[in-house]
Amino acid sequence: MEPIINLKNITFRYQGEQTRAALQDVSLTVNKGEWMAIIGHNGSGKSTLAKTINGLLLPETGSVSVGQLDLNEENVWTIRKMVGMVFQNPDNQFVGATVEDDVAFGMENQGIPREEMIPRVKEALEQVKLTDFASKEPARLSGGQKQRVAIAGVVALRPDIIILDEATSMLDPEGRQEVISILKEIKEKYQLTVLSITHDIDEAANANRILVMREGRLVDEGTPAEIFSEGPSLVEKGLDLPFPERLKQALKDRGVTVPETYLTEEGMVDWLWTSILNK
Amino acid sequence: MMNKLILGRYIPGNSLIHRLDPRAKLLTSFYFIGIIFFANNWQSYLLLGLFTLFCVYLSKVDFGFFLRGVRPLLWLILFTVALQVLFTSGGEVYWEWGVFQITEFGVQNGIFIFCRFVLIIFMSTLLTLTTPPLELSDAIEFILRPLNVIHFPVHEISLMLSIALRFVPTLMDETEKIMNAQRARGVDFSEGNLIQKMKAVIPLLIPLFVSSFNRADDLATAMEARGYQGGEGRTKYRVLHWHKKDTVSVCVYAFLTVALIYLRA
Amino acid sequence: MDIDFEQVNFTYQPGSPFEQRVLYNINMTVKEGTYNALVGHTGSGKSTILQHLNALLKPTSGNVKIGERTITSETNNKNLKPIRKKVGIVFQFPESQLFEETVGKDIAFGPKNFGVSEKDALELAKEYLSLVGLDESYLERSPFDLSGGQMRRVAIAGVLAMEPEVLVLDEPTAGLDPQGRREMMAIFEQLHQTKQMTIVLVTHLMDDVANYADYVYVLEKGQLVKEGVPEEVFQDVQWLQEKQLGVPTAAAFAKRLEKKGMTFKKLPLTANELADELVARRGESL
Amino acid sequence: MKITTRNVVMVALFTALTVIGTMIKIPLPTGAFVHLGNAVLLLSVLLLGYLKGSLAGGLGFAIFDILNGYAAEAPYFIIESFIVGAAAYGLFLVYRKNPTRIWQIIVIAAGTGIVKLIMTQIKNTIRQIYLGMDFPTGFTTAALSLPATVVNVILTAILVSFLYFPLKKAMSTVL
Ligand SMILES: Nc1ncnc2c1ncn2[C@@H]1O[C@H](COP(=O)(O)OP(=O)(O)OP(=O)(O)O)[C@@H](O)[C@H]1O
Ligand SMILES: Nc1ncnc2c1ncn2[C@@H]1O[C@H](COP(=O)(O)OP(=O)(O)OP(=O)(O)O)[C@@H](O)[C@H]1O
Ligand SMILES: [Mg+2]
Ligand SMILES: [Mg+2]
Repeated sequence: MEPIINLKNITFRYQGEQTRAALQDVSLTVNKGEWMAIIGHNGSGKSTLAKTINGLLLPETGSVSVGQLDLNEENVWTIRKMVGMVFQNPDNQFVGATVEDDVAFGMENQGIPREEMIPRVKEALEQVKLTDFASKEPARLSGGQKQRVAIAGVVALRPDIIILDEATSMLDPEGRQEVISILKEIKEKYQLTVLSITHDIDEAANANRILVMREGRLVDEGTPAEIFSEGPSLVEKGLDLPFPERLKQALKDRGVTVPETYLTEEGMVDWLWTSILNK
Repeated sequence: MMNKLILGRYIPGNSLIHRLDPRAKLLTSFYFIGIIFFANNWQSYLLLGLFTLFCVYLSKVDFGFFLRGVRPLLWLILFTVALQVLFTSGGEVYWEWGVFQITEFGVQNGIFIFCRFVLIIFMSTLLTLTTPPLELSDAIEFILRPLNVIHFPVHEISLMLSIALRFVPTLMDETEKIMNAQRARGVDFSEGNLIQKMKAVIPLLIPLFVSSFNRADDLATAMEARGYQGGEGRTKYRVLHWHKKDTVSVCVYAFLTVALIYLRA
Repeated sequence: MDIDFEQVNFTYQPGSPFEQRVLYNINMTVKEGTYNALVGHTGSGKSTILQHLNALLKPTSGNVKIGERTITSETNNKNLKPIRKKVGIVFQFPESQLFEETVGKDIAFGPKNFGVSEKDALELAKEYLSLVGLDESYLERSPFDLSGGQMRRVAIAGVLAMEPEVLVLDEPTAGLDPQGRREMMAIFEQLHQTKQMTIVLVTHLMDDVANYADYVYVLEKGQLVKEGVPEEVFQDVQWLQEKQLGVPTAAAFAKRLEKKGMTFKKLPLTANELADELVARRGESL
Repeated sequence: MKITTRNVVMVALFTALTVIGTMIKIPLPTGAFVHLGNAVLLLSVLLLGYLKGSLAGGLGFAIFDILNGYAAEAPYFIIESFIVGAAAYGLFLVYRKNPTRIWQIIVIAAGTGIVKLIMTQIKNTIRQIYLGMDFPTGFTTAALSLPATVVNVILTAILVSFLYFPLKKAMSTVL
């Protein structure tokens, strides 16, 4: 496994923020091709962490490297080329006047010739299934569609890493579903590394690894199975309980002995079937 | 108070006028407004009037939309015409009362002023009705481009224009939402005396500004994350295409100018 | 106070080229003291219905009876304040309506508009601020200084301080973290239980519907296509899934058990109901 | 001069706000309307500074005009914003960019308003002459339509005096 993002002992403090640093001594390695979810309460420092990765914020202490490059003033634009970001509010990241203009915005910034932009815009829009919307204005799109445009803008740049900062939290379930399934497709197709900040368990369940943040620190890390098996303490960490865990809890409250390990829905059905009902 | 998501008064269409290059439309519209100044007799006004009507016809936009463009200015037009009629002397006197008189020249000048006013409004309206806001902003960028030589920030200004246009519908939507929220909290935007009406605007404007600050902050972050670092070395996805019909339209204006100079007294 | 919709139709910008018909023949009754949920896809007209509940919008045809008042297309815009006072609406992302210098003043703004004296309004502000889980030290802070979740609470307190009889909530928990969401829903439940407040909740979260609502309306393309108590509405899991409306997680899970061969007389809607059912049937061979 | 991304975006958003302000109309008892565009322009200058604020106001008015069929006057409004903005900013400097009293804002708004009135008179006179009037008639016609602008100027002053302090504070907390 080849590491692609490396944070060492990052501390970050916002200007005028006296009480505590937004990030305190955070170290983190993300491997190539991984899907990593970051969870934690509102204000725990997730967005701040994401922004230090591509140099939108510069840490007080510690070092950041992406690919083989150390983040510094010289490399920052190269690193931003490698890291695509999708933010929370669909309205506040749409720069272009129409869908295709917005997809092209990042490429324009990199000085990619127009002849090359045209097929890339087309391909990216196909990828997010918005080909018919190329000339539409943002005001005519739903939230989910706007986020897909943002993803297309990232895809068009052929990055290695995509960071989603609560990209689905302002969407309705349908929009959320659209975005997640598109994301899965492009991750496979382009061999991307995904870092997704989320409060949504279904989204976190897609990850290979989950990181938990609290008050500016990384406090826990593990596979979804490991993290989800922690039961009710998960809520305090800023995530909902997956349904099988909730059911296990309810059964436990009723005096039923339940397995300690994490069960997926499938696993839960099997267990109930064999141990509870047909014993 | 406002129409949701209707920015400006562009009427989508596919007429010849709609398809003209926005640069051609913008430049010729201003040019036309410029040469109206040279009209000074019946013949020249007739020429410009027929030309304008012909353009209106070509645009295939319902004539009612043009009349609607005149309506808000109707009082100003009538007022101007009336004053002109009353203050001009010469020729036959039709009516007299104290210092006021209506004379032949007065009536004639009044009609001319009326024509100029209406022609200007029609041409401006034609531009608005047939050109999407975005194309206008592209055209403005192109026209400003020579100013790059004197280090005028053309790229930044056109980016400001296009971002502003992109955000107007979003903010209109937001305005409506905030108004509703404050109405639900007991604000009445249309009642009370003037000061009360002004006060009612505060709970609307402050949130609107604050949300714009937030949006600006988010947007700047998103742009930098997408590699934006100013205009240098940037390429452009949007380009305008100048076609033969645009050249022809410019030639038509040249003819119009010649004809106008020939006809004028 | 009941709110009654009779044959309500609504069109935005009627008579213009941009006219858009949004509500079709809506008949519904929000009974005093009930907890109602309104669900449906984006653009199905939920927010449009909500705005009829306090006469922010007037029906294009049909009428809405709000307590004693009847609102029709003819109704004058004057004298609607008593209605606005009785029906409090928390809009989507209500933090965007904050504007005062301090949290206290902002919460007091609504009550003051309805004629409560400055002093009493500030008392109300204090009371409702603590109800939404923020202590008094926040009263003097600028609302723009707070985190998103705290701003949301302040905005909700601003509506609650009007002491409405009917509380209307348009996706009040969108964008909050799970704990915040839970706490928020618990506050509304408490108001419903202790003050018998009538509640109308718009949500996409079927688990919230299952947990809290007495009655559900399903809206599709401006028409009410289903209504009833949650137990009934959620029985038809297949229909709901076809319409991509979502079902409570417990019901969906029970459906999986049904596929295996277990049968339910009535689909359970919450983890607790399912657990009860399972425990009751422990060891039963099916 | 390098213009930062943040400044580009701020001017763009204030431009959009000016357009919105111009669209919001408050009915007067006489049946006429005043719009809030001038208030937004003045606030832009006070909050963003001279160049950025005037640019935002000017672009906002120009966009509004072009989109609503008054294209002929659009270029003028950009110039007007910079001149009116200069008056506002000049008075703002008198208070060392930090007015602390409402009356100081009213002084700024009143001074700005006078310049606005002068500009309007000049513009309208030129328009009337362009339309074919001689100077005295044009000047008179323009002067007779000035009272509407006076009302606008007074209301702008009232509004800005309500809004400046809260917005300044909000801007410093939000950003
Ligand atoms: N621009 C800023 N200036 C000052 N403090 C800030 C700023 N942005 C965030 N903070 C503070 O830094 C801390 C971490 O914030 P951050 O936005 O990273 O949290 P988060 O985990 O992303 O939260 P959320 O789930 O709400 O998005 C919080 O205490 C927040 O108040
Ligand atoms: N002010 C308006 N003018 C014109 N059309 C509108 C207006 N507000 C809403 N609409 C349209 O009415 C329809 C219903 O909108 P509404 O906001 O009621 O839906 P909703 O069910 O609340 O959706 P969401 O879940 O996205 O909030 C949509 O098609 C919308 O575009
Ligand atoms: Mg965040
Ligand atoms: Mg809605």
